[in-house]
Amino acid sequence: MNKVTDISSLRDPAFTAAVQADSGQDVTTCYQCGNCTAGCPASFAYDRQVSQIMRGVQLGLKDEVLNTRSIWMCLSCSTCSLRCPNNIDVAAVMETLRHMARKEGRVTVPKVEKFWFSFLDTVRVFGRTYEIGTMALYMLRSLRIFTDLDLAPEALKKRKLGLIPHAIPRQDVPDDGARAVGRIMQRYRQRALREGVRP
Amino acid sequence: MRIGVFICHCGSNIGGTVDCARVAELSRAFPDVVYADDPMYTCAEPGQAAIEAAIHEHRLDGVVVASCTPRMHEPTFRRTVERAGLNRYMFEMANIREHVSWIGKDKEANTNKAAELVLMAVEKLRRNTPLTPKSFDITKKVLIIGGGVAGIQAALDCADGGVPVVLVEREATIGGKMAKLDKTFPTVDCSACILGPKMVDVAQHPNITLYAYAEVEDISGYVGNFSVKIRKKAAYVDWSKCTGCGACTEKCPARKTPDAFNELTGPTTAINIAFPQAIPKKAVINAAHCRQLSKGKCGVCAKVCPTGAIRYDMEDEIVTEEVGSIVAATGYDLMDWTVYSEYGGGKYPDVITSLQYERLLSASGPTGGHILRPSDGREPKSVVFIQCVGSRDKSVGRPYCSGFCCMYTAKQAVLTKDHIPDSQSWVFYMDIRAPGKMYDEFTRRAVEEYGTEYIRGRVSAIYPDGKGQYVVMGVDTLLGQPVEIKADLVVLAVGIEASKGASQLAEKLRISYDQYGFFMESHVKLKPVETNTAGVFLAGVCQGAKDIPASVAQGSAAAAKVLALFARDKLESDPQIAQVDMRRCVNCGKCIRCCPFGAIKEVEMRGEGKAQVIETVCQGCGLCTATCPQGAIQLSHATDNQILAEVNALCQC
Amino acid sequence: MPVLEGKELRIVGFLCNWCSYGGADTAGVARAGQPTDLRIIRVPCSGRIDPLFIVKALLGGADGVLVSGCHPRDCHYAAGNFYARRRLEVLKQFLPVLGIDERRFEYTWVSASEGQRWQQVVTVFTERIHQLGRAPRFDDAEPLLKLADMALTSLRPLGTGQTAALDELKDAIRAKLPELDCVIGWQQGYDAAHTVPLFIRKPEDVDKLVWGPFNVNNPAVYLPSFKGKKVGIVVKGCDSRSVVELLQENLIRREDVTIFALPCEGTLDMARVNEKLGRYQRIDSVSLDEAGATIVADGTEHRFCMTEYAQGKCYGCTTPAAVLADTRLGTPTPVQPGTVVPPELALLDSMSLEERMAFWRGQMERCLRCYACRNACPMCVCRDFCISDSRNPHWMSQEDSPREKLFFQTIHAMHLAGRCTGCGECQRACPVGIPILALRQQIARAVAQLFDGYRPGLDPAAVPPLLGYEVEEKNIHERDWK
Amino acid sequence: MSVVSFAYYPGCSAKGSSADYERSTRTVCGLLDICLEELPGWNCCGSTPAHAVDTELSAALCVRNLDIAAQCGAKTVLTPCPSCLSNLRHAGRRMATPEFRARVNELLDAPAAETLPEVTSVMQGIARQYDKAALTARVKKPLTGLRLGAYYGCLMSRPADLMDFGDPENPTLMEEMLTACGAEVVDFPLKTSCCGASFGIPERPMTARNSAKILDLAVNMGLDALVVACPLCQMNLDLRQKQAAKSAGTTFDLPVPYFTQLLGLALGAPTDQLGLDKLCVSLDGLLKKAEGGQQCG
Repeated sequence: MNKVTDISSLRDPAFTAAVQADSGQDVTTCYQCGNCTAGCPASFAYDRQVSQIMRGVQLGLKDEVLNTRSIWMCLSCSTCSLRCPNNIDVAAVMETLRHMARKEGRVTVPKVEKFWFSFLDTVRVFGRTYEIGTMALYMLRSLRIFTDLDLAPEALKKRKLGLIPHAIPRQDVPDDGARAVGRIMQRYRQRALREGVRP
Repeated sequence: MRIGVFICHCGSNIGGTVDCARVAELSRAFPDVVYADDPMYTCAEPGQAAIEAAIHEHRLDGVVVASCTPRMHEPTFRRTVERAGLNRYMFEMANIREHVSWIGKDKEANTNKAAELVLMAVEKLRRNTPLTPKSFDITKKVLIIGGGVAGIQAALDCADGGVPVVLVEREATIGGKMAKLDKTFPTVDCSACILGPKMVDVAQHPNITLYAYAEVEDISGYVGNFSVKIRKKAAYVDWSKCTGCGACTEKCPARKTPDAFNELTGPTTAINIAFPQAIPKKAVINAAHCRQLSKGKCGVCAKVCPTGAIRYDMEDEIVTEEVGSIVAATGYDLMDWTVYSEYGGGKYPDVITSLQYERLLSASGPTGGHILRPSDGREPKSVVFIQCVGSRDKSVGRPYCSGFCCMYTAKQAVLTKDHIPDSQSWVFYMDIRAPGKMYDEFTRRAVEEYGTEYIRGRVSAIYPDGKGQYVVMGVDTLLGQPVEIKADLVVLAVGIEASKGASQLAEKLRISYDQYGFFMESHVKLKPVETNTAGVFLAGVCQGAKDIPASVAQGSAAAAKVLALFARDKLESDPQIAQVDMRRCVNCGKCIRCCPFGAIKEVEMRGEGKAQVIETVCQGCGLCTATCPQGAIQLSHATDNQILAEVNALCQC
Repeated sequence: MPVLEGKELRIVGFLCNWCSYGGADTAGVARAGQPTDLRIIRVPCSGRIDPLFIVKALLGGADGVLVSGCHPRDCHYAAGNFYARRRLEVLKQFLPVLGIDERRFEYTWVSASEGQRWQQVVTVFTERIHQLGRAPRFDDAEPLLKLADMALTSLRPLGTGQTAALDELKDAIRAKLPELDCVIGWQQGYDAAHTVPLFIRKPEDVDKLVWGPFNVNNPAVYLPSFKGKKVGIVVKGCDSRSVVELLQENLIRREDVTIFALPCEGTLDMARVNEKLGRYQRIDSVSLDEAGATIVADGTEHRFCMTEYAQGKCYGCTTPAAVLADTRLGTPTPVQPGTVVPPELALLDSMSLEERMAFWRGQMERCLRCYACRNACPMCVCRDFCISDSRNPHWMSQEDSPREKLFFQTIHAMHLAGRCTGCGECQRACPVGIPILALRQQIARAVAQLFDGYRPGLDPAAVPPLLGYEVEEKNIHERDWK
Repeated sequence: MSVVSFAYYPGCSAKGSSADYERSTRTVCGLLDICLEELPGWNCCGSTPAHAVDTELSAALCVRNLDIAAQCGAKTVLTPCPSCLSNLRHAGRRMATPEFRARVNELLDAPAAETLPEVTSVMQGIARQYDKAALTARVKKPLTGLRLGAYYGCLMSRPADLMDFGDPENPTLMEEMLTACGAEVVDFPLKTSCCGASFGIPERPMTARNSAKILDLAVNMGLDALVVACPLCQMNLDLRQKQAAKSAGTTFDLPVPYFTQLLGLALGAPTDQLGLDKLCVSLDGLLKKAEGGQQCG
């Protein structure tokens, strides 16, 4: 934060153009009223506020923007998009930035990505999510003790968390449904690697 | 013919993307062109002198200037050729700036296009004939539509200039929005005190006829001779008898009638006089809430009226006025801010508009000048002002700046502190726009002397906290953080829009309006008071956002335009009108049927019926020319042959 | 001047001075970049734009024409754009019959404040024209000759009018004749298989009046020349529509005209009859029966069934009885509801745009410029001032080219828009048999579709659609410029 | 009213954390003659993780379900979960773009059907069959005396043009339904605020703070319960209520039932068919209050 940014040399117009193209949003219309920040439910977890990220995109400060924690902490609730006076889908810009960062291997908040992978792993195996599985995998990945341990007794008592994975029943579809989902994930992964981006 | 062509460089405006010398060179090969040049600034004094010199030297009998839009300088150059002895209609323009140099960067294409436009102008000019205007009498009386401060100023200036004025006001009293204000910026002087005397002057001026509670129904005619139908709405009170004593309003039992003058901040009675200084000070019955008129039971006001002025059977009345000029001064309305659901959309009683706040501040308002919360009548200690609610906001279709909100918000913050010394005002703003005389200093005073906290950022949402206050979720972009403020009262600086019915009035006036309903001036810089319809002028916010001094100035400017118009005894009619070739006319009457102005009549000629154009009525639209299969009626200066010549210049396979 | 080859196409714009020209200025002031193809012609009002300017441009090599006026309700002249909207919409529907892609012509509304909209309109329209490419030139078209299929089903039984009350009609005419200067009808022509117009001035002339399938002429064409005189006229149903239209247009006066009507059972297409008869020395006999005519020429018998040899217009005729008459005798045969696409129009409908242009190219090469079509038209009233002769206004040049000939037909058709009753006299009079009626029929079809089935010549008091407007047009809709 | 059928996509949480939502949805629909036909072999929509990682992957997971529905001949698919709804709708709309469709089809076993069915929420599905009056007519045990707030969360009404749920800042459908059931429904200002549930596991402080704000307002407004329509919101506001209270340094005891559970009560369903036992903050007090109201009324 406490540094002078040499805008003239850091400026990357191609980055701005790429964000505009991928998100379909015209960021030049942003006049920095800050309404997105004012309504953001994740703002206090951000290192840069969403309006500041929009400013960074306008200026083409690629590293400043893609290395923020904020793009990982966005809840995708699209309150910002709804209230933007310039009709910018700010949430779409945030999602675009997250995709760009991921594809370049910039993961400033690994635990969030680890959670997503844990989630997607259970989907890949069972075709559906399975909370205990997701949590177990997440704990393994993040090397954290289950953060919601205090909830476990209550949750288990109320049978909120299934102990048995609820995979897609085999009799439901001729071809094993879980495997079909697995194939989707597999093809996605192969294609991403083929195209040289991080899956 | 001997035609001279002048290709203007307009500095680099045209010369930058059009090879003007090349266009001049190409022009020399066009039919009848004997002279072509490419001056730097054709409209400047040396440029005009060069045209005059060329006319004499080369014995020109027609001139083409290729430069900016004819809507700008056609009259200028017509005068130029006239000074050199040509008929002013032996002149044509090619628009190579707005339609060529400013919209394309390809110099080759632009140069070619410019040359073609010149060729079209030459071909048209070759078929021009000298035209002479006719003169006609004018009615030296002006109609002013709207009795806000701009209309009042225009009316008083015209009337002082000796011109009879017809002032039409939609509401029951003149005064407009300014009459609702408590104080005005940057002097914080009393609005009613400075406007009141002017309103009285209107009432007393012998040259002013005031139609309050009336609307313009229809307008026909043209500059110098308009005929205006005015609908006097039924007030259910005979104003010739009403003395404004107020006995009726004291006794009226319908005490929950919405009070439009007070911006619905409090109730009033069904029979009502808007405010103590109303002009005219006459009572009007709100028919929807009057028990007699809606249910047929009551009649109290008729019983108590000492002069017997109540007329329950009154109907709207149409009066006709003949005038020579019209000033539109219809002002503005606040946009419907309830589209902002995130601010409660009108659900929260203590989230109000700035105009409602004015009424709370005003001594003649519903709280007698005490700032009290509409919900519980408590005095607010924390007041949040939000700027740009419905201004500079594309998402609600209002991308423009409403101009004066920054200033009145500063004023209201100052007044809040005056009224409630232990209060704190907060202003959420995006930019402070204070370019007027003493304006910026005033906003600084609000901060420095009155402790108003300005927070740069918009407000995302307002919600009640369940404990009697409101949570204002905003941002301080300078701090780079979202902020929350607990407020007792929230005042929204609601953006303005053209007043209701402005576009319909524009259609009656045949003037243009922009997509938001504001009337279009003739030229944004050089003709800010004129419209494209001769004799119709603009004053005040109907033309675009402006504050009181600017509205007053434009009111006076419009009056000056009217007085200048009426300084002549006769007007010249545009000679570019339709003419009938009697030999061709078969009297089928198609032109008579179509003409929007009733400018064609049937006359008897050697025992046969023929169409004839009434020269001073014809406006030159040419609809008749396009209608007549016989080609018997031709619009001078836009004849079939002239347009065909332009088409042929472009399209010869 | 030639277009910039490979860079631009020829696009002509007609803009009203008050709104759209101002809008284009506003775009310029805002430096709103636009393609350079468009050349703007400034007119006072979109109502000033004669649709023929547009046809002139398109036949003359324009690749696109754009018209723009004030938005509806915002016309500087109150209503000019309302009229323009109707006329331009009719034009848009007419262009394809000439083989011109209607997408090459567009009209829209842009106000003086709408610089951005103007930029968008120009950009979108120019892109569209570039997508369509250079317009096919009429002069380059390869002539194509095709004949209409005349095998049609009629909406009513066709006959020869054998039971018509001709004698009673003659009595009625005799009774009325003293009050009239003349009564127009038909008489036998140079042989029994042909008729010519009859002008009855004396009682003995009445006996010459004939009735039957050979009465092809439309006697209404003579009415305007009798203006101011008392005149009687014997009409078929179709002829009566011309009379009504003349009345509506104030070209004749009702009190001057006495209309005698018999129900018509159809008339013969004399072009095809003559073709079948071929060259002959003399007509031996003509006998009529309910189904048709039998003509013996030079000893050879020819049979002409009405169902096969009627004029194209008779199959779809819905007015066998006069629309308006003072003396009406006999009852007409009933008409089945339905519509018959006229054969000439059906032929054009079946063609592609290229084929249509080639078709007209071929047909117009055959045109002799005799103007029999014009002379036969009851609604043609310019007479000596016809632009084909006077060249003023200079719609047409002296050049004897198929393009100029087609343009003349277009002028005639457009001048008849909303007025042509479809009597078909233009086409019948054509000595070389060019199916020019199709142009008028296409306009009539467009007018009927756009304006609640309006058909000219049915009501003398009706406001013709192109001389009126609705503020909100039911069947004309704004186009999208996205 | 005759029985109508919809294809039904329960969503993963229906089989785990929101089994009570599932149970009550089926009960209510049964009572309202709405037949729910569960899609055979449906799979997870991918939820937030999939679209956070890649839009095409997310769409492929969703489209597989829509394709199954299309094969079954379904025109409309109902789902109780707003998150699933949002994902399925986004995917359906994006498939209109040919390039996107081609990219997604590459990931699938076979190209998806040209026309995919529309997806709508169970709430709107019910509203389509029953307007307020029709619903009132079915009520057997009105919820008289209950003071309720409706909480939609952030996904149900946003983005406005995609979700088609009325004013995205101020939806009112749930209020109408609960009013039809006889309850007093007060306007809950934070009804579309995000509770932060999707980060419940990796970023607990954020979730707790947002939830606390919502719960705090509900308590201040004196609500008997905050009624929800989203499994994530429910888990967050109910199961994690203590976490939220702790972060705000206070305590809450606010029932957070699904709207289907209250609808079921009003329609007279036995409580054991509504999964009430799964609520962490019990509805017992509320039920007593409602009965009291009924007796008084």
